[in-house]
Amino acid sequence: MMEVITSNYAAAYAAKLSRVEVIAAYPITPQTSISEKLAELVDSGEMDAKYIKVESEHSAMAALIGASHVGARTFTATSSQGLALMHENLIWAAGVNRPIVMPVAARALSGPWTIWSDHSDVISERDAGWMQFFCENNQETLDMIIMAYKIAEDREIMTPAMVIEDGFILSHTVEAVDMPLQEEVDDFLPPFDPEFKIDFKSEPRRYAGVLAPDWWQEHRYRRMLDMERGKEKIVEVERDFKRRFGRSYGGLVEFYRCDDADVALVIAGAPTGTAKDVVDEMRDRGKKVGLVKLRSFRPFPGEELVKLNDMVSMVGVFDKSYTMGQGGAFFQEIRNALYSPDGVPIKNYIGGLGGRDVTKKNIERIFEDLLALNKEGKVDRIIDWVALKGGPGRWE
Amino acid sequence: MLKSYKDMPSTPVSLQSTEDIMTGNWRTMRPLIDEEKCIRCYICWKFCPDMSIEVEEADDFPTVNLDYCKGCGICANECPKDAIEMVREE
Amino acid sequence: MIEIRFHGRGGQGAVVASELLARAAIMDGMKASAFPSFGSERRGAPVMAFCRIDDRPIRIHAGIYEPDYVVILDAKLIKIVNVLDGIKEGGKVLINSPKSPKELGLESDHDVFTVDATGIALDMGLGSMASPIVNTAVIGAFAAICPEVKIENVIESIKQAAPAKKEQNAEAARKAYDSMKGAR
Amino acid sequence: MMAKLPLPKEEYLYRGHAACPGCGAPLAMRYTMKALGPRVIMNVPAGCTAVIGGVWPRTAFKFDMMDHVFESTGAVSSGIRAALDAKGIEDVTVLAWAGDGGTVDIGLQALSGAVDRGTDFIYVMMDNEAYMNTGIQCSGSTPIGAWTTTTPFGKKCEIILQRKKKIMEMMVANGIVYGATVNVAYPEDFVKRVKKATEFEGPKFIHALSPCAPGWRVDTAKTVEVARLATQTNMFPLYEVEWSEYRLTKTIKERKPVSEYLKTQGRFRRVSEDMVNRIQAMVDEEYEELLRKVELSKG
Repeated sequence: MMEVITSNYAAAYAAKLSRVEVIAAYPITPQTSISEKLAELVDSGEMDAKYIKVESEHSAMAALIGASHVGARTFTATSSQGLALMHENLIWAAGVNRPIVMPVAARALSGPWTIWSDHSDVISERDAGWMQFFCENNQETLDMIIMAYKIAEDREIMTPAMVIEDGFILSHTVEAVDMPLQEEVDDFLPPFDPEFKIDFKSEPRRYAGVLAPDWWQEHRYRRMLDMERGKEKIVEVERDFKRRFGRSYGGLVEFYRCDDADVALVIAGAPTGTAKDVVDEMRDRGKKVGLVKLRSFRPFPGEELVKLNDMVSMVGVFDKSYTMGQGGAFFQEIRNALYSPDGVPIKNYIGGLGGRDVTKKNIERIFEDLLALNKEGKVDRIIDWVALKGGPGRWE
Repeated sequence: MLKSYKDMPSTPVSLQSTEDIMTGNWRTMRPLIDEEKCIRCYICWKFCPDMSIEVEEADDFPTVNLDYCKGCGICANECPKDAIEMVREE
Repeated sequence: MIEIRFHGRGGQGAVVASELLARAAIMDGMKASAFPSFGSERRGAPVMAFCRIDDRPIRIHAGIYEPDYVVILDAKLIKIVNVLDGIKEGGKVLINSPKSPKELGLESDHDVFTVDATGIALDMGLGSMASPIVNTAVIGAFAAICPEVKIENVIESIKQAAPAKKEQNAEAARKAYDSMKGAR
Repeated sequence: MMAKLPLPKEEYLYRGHAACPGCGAPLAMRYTMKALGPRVIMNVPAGCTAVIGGVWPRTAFKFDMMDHVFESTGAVSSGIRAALDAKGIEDVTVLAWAGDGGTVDIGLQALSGAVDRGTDFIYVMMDNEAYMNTGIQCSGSTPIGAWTTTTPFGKKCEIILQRKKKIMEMMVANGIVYGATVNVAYPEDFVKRVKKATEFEGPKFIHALSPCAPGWRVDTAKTVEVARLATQTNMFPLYEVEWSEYRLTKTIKERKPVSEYLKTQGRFRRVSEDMVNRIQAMVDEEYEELLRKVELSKG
């Protein structure tokens, strides 16, 4: 059934379709309407879940960790400061294998105040041990949450997942979203059945107790393996999803018109669709440009991205965040992945910070910059800030 | 037997009790119960933080489980009949 | 692709208008998206909302800077914000006002239309004199000046998704549409 | 005469746990679990109990429990209860078990939230009156005059005028359905109070005084005796609160002066005679206040 809804509502409906059992929610812009919609669905009886009103995001995550140990499928949503406040419990949830799924309406981290979108909140949590999936549109938000449960709850993975929707740009935009039927989702996503849970049937256990240096490193190795297995699982689950629902998104990364491209731009989240339009228009004008949509940042698809060395002769990476003292996070990691004696030159473009619109013109300029540099065979600067007031004139 | 990371459970959960940890070797003093003085009130049992004062059956005299007794001396201090003496370990 | 920009005040329903319009287009088999000007909206403050309609999937997630249509829910905004900013050549403007475009003094190279949405809304018991709910009447009138949008779909969209008083809102859209006879 | 154990026999802690000799915490845990039995899910933040429970792959607990971060105790309990409700499991006690620092300081927000939410659980605050696990740092529950590694007295030996937070009052104001102060020196009462807590649905708060030999600077053999003195001097009176009705659960016939309590412990060594008098006056005043509440509750 086709619904005309925001990405936030898509996320709430995805939780309902996934038969989430425990929700803990705390309001924060631009995530709030997810929590409100879920409260509405629980209130009306459309959704059979326990809704915990918590006094902070830190407690929201804590409550879900507790509930998950008892074998409940759990859900919350947050943004920005809320995600930062959760930080400690995010790491805990991943460390003790709680497969919580959480949409993040990505928003800049404040100081001074901002409520607008970029990826700095989620990038700050790249080391939290969560899977991180970026969504391009509202349909993908809905589909990805349902898929994320299947991936996260796999007994071989048992790793929590963030499903990232750009704040406002997706969270508050209405689009047509094809709503799968409950029976179809039930058939796709079985109930949460972890190997270890408190059910008073197995012998009593201590969960998440002290782990000393003699086994800590092995514990971390196991968690690494959990995350690594996610790479194959994502592709496998998506294949199954496509078979049942007719939609798929390209696995860990989607290569869009890269086959005979001279240059390619790597991008994630809501600007992806805008960039696809730009690629099509430039292709119509004979410009050989391609796009790489980074869907999964964690696990990081290095093996996929390294193919770019053989596909194109120059790569740009667009980051909607900046890591102080270093550069864009996507850029740093992709440059590492592509590194080899014959690796192609790679350049970082920073933009869309704190709600700055990422326009078609911005992206077209990036491609033109890349095409011009490609002729010279090397990049001029490692990092350019796009549409920076007072920056290089070509962005005006 | 835990030898490799492969032997760890899929999620960090405990696998066994602490009972193979012999906390008795922390001890410098050990309690000696004088059954002549003991009135079997079991106050020593009640106040032992280490569950090392044991009472097998009703009416039995309490005994000390030296595998675990840490030698704190609460039992001796709380005994209303001074029936427990703390003596230095050999 | 056609791009529409709504100007209103916080609480007037510009965002809902953009969403209902997107819904109406989708009902017709078109693709559409709608979004507000992002931020913390305060009652009475000038706000914008946007809508895109196309027969191909809409992938762009960027702002609208060169709209084909500008829809103004409150004529007083003309003096406060540059409502014609970036409007395409040959673009159309719809203003909620009982006055004619000429009376409003809106000098423009564009086609300017007016509709008395406030009057219609009040007739239908939508909102109060102080804050009439004009959004549904306005999109009814919009259907009269935009060939891509059919009034039947606008009415159906309102009946499905208007937050309250669905029938009265649908009727307001119909009346506003009918009042625009000269425009078609 | 048939000799009989003064408490239920069943133990829910394994021997070999890692508490210091003479520690009050395992006593508090023994008494609590003797009252509750095995159908319990306990959640424990950072603190002594997390260490007492042993190191992986071992556990010192014979019942299901989970560890979690320091400040999340109340929230984790709410999550456990919600999951039990979602699964339709009704006869399980959710037991939150935290230290004083984890309760009155860093965990106060989540605890307040859990009480506000009406979470059906028993929260036991195991109060040893400082951050003992990290090596005796001052907490909001450290009594006035007590030495810790983070309460510098200065050259003039000035006592930091920090009064112990009245956590029970805060919890009553917050909306607990039942509260009680208990003391490991009074095990029968301890078990009775925890049992009584299970009769109420909603948030229950047990404030348990639990001595710490290294932190209080007392001999390991004397911990129970010193804890008993806390109640005998009215430093730590035993009472319960049902909704907002107060009742004394232990009446001290001959109240001892606080100096008798203070002088038993090295942590109060630097308290001057003048300060002892002030502490006595403070204790008297607070006890009077408690009696007034008890009287009002009778009305």
